[in-house]
Amino acid sequence: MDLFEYQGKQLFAAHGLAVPSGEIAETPEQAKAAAEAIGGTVVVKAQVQVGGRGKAGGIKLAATPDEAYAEAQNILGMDIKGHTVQRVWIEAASDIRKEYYASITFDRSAKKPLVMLSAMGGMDIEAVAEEHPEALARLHVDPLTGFQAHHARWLVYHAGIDEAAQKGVLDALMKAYAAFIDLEATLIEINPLIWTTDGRVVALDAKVSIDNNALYRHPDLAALKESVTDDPQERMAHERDVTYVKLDGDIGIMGNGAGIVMSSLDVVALAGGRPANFLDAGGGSNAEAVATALEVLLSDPKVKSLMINIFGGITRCDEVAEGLLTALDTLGATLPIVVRLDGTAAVEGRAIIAARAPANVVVEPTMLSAAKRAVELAKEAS
Amino acid sequence: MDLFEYQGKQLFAAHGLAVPSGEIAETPEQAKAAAEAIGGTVVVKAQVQVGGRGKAGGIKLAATPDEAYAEAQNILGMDIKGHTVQRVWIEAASDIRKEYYASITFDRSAKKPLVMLSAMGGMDIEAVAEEHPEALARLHVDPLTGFQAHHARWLVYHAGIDEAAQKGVLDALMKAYAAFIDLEATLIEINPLIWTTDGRVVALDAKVSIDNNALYRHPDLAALKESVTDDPQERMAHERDVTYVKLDGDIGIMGNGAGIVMSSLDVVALAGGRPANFLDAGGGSNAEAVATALEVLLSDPKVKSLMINIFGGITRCDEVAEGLLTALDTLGATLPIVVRLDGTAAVEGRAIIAARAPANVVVEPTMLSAAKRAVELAKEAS
Amino acid sequence: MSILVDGNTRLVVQGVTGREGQFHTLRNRAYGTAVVAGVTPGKAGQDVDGIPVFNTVRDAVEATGANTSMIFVPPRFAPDAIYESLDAGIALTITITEGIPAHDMMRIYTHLQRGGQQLLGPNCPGAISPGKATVGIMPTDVFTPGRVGVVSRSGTLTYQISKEIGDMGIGQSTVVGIGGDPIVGSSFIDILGQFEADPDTDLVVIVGEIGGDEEEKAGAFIAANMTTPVVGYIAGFQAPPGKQMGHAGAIITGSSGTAEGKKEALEAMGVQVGITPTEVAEIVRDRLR
Amino acid sequence: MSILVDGNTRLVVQGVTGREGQFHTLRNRAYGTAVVAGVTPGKAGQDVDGIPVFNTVRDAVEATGANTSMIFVPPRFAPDAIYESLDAGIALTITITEGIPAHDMMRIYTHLQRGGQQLLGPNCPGAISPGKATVGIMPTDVFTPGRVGVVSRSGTLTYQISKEIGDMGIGQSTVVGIGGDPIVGSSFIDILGQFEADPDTDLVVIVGEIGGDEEEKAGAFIAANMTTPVVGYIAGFQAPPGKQMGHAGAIITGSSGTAEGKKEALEAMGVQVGITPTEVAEIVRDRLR
Repeated sequence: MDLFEYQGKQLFAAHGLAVPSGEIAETPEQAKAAAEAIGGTVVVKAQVQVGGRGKAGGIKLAATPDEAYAEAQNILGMDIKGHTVQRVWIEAASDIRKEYYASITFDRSAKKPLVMLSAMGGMDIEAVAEEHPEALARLHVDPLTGFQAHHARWLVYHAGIDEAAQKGVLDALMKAYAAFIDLEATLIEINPLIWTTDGRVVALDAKVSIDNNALYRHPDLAALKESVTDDPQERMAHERDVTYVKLDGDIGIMGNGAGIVMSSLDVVALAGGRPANFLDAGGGSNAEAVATALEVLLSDPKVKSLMINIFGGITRCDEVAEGLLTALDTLGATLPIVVRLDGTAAVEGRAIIAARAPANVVVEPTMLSAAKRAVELAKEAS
Repeated sequence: MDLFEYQGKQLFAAHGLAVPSGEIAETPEQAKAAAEAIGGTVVVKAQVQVGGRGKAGGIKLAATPDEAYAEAQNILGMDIKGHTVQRVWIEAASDIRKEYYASITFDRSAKKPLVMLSAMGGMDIEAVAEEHPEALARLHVDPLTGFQAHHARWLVYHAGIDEAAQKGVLDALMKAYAAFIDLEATLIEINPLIWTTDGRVVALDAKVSIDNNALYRHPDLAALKESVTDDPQERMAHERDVTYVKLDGDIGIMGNGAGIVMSSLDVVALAGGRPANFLDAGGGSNAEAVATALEVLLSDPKVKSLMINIFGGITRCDEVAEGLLTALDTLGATLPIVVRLDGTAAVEGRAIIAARAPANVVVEPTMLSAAKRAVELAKEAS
Repeated sequence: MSILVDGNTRLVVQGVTGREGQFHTLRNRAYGTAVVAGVTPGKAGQDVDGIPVFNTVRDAVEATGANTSMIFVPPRFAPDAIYESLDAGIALTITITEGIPAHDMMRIYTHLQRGGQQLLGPNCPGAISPGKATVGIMPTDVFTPGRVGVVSRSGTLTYQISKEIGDMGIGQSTVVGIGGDPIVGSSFIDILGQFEADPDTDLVVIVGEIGGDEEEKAGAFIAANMTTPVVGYIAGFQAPPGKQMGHAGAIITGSSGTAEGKKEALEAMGVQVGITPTEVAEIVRDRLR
Repeated sequence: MSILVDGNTRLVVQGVTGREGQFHTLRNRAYGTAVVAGVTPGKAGQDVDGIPVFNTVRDAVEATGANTSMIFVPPRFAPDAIYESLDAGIALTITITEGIPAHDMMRIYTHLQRGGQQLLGPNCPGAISPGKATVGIMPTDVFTPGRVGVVSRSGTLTYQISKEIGDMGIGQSTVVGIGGDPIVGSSFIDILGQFEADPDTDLVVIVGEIGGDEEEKAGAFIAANMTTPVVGYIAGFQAPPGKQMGHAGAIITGSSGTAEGKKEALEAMGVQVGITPTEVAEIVRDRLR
């Protein structure tokens, strides 16, 4: 789960990491009131979970509350790379002497946390890593013995942090790591981590991701969960806990396992078709799961044909077939549906469809033939 | 550092471990007021850091505040195995259904925490371990991965805890271990851990020791530190941070390192003498340390002769000699003092003593000869 | 021979009295696996269709000599169950449970590096040595005894590919699902090394997918350490960057972890990669000729 | 030969710019030890009488090839310093610092069981191979080159016993103080094993004291694994139970850890135990005849 900047900053503050004082606003009026309460020049920042806000005009300085009102009015509702701005964060402007970069990620290759620090902050860190690899200090942490002062020191010395700022950065790293552990984060990125003209080290941005699997231990964080997509199918899938990803084709795809669904997308593409989505109905797909999945697929007006690819393991193909028939009864879809059933109770499943399915449902014996058929049918329907 | 029962219970409560409600009292009046505040029957418990309080009459039930007054009056000032009772803990009496035993110790042999649990509580656990070893479940914990639910379960099942009490005991173990880690304790012993008639699991006693070396991280615990000995030399040594242990002989002993002092005691005993103490003036013994140590030794009226055994490493023997002369000047001692100087600057040290020491100071060339001489001189002085 | 599970497997099931646990336990036993014990705290003395239930894994090991554990407990209790299995000295712990937090797995993985014990999963379908034993949730009908090893990050693709090669009359020595999570106890490399040492495995199929760099590491390992031929498959060519494709681990981050990149990495190390499960089966057939 | 420290030792000193650290660093160098680097955070680029100072141990290792570290930092920074040394790949870390909390040491000790690296101390005087190198705070004058190994929990007793055997004309291969804390990185057994493997050590003196059971474990190890003769000494026959005799580890708890018990345990395993340092030296002399 990705957090918004303002949520990350509030969590940083709770862990003793310095952040500029600020308030959240959903209307220009709230933005003005926040600017008044904070006093002085403020920054109005669009809250979207996507990079490049600044270039898109989503971050503006405001010298007075009235300016804050005006900027908030501009930014709220703005579309930034497909994300609609629903909130702005109003915070005190900072006197920046230097911009650094700090992050803690879960490095799945090393299976350990990776802490990175650079004196070249405020810019795209992937570019820094490529063009100035020596400017990015990187260090893995043993998850059992933890992040220790000597790790922080090594990073601070090797990232080229200015001497007078070293102590502050070291302290910020220790606190950020404590937050990483405490929140069970998979990412904490602070870009920039600034050194102010009055000598403080402050997190000017906050990118925080929390492990979804750990949310049960963090009810306060779980409460922050919200759907951030504007896509209707993704929203519907999110609400119904279906694993769904929208793609830009016209063949709806569903299967009983992430691997077989990914493979189905590939095989459809090889057959000359364009998949409309990824949808995994789950390893234990039963009648109800099939019905829910079908509902999501059919709600997408782009979809011209469906491919349902089931390899029964725990899943029983006869249950899938029954679920499919029931769902079609209710939903009354007429577009062509290609079904491939294999594995547990496949014979029974195929028999059920042959006997009772409407004419728009066809059975194919293999994944490959099913994909080809779905592509043909989609083309016919165009 | 050993804590008193009431201090341990307050720490338990802070860690979510159930304890009976109670108050501390230093006078019978306070005891009465506490009994009134608590209400109902209370227990008046002598606060001393020594076992066998109950048998010594240090634990009494009081049905009314007036009885609490009377019992406190009896117990306060009582001598229990050399410890004068200065405080009593007044707590609500508990309805005991069953008494268990739980402890977490730092096991230096395994270099890990050892958790022990038994359904045979309220009695001497060493006797249980000897007579009913199967009744004492023992489990070591990996300090890096910690104490986990499955450890607690194994202990609960194998200690023979009553089924209806298992959940409460499991929870108590988890909390006690969390306290062990959080407090950097070297011992947490709960004997008895009771199962009450209304089904709760409650720590009825608390024996807690904290690692002295870790106190800098626990200022609240460090503030609890107090000298609990009645012995004047041990008190004096404690205040001056000298490592001193009182023994029952008449030859005062001091050296510059724990090993050589222990060895000196043994050699004095082999020579037919009886050491009056252990005193380690420290590895970096300088003039001031020697003076402080001498002051402690000379304050003991039992002491008939002194043996000062220095093997200079970091310690310089000439500095020891100077410190000795200065201290004798100030303290004006006349009892015989045998000095053995070896190692760094021993020649210079011996020369200083030969040239300027009063007649009661004699130099011996070896540890063995110094011990023999000190024994002779003590006998002559008797 | 075969790897991981066989006639010497003595299985204890953690979470045996749960609905799922019981169902698969009995299926595993029906296939021929020696299921010697189950564990559910507080239910010692009961049995599941004749399989004795113990309070703790240690008790089960002491009473039955169990050497392999299958974990079916819910995710919030699963890290404790894994540690319990390791503490009890179980040689191979197979964790079916999905949804274990990443921080728990980082610690468990580091702890495992002490050596001497193996973890399969979490979020894996288990392992089967056709005709000998199965531990996990795989549909046993799909597999036939033979001399091809299969190792996969995906459950359903394991079945799909095994069936396709089976349809050509080619059986499997052992089929292993390592799990689709970002951290799993046994990597492709661990299993490939075990297949390499197995005299009864003539060829190995490695079934990868987008995300992470385990396929790339496997390629380097194969080139450096394996004489047994290896055939590859990668799923997820159509997956867009930044979107998690079902498995927690199946996500393209930045420019790394793409199917194209993995295919190229494997081919650069001499591993022939099929672009559909059917093509993989054809390559296997041709290589074994 | 010898053990732990010798002509191949390349020493880095953590806490080199402190008063004590500087003093002993220069003494060690004066004896002939190759002191190649010092570490004090924030003082990189400075030097201590020509010894270059680095910000981190890793920097020092990369620049100088240091393989041994001596730690002189205050107790509250010492666990971090030990981990830093281990992380930098130092083979032997000698910790002089006294007063490290027990919980820190439990974790460090467990972490060390990964293997491959050795810790001496904390709260130890170091090690000397007379005529070759010394690392620590021992008074070098006391020792002479020879073929007797000494291993001790006490600093001063190490000097006392080495001097007594030296006075008889018998020198030492290596003298090792393992430290007087309840948890130290290297036990008697570790050092005894290293002496056993050293062809230039003909006899070992083990100097124990009350508290713990390391002497008892050493006795069992000697009986099972050593051909090199071992002579013992135990201090603390006069120590009363329950009182800590200076060293954090020197305390008799209950009925265990007494000098009498340790002496009997060693003798039962064939180790002759002297009851004074002088007698130990006499036994050594007689055994070497």
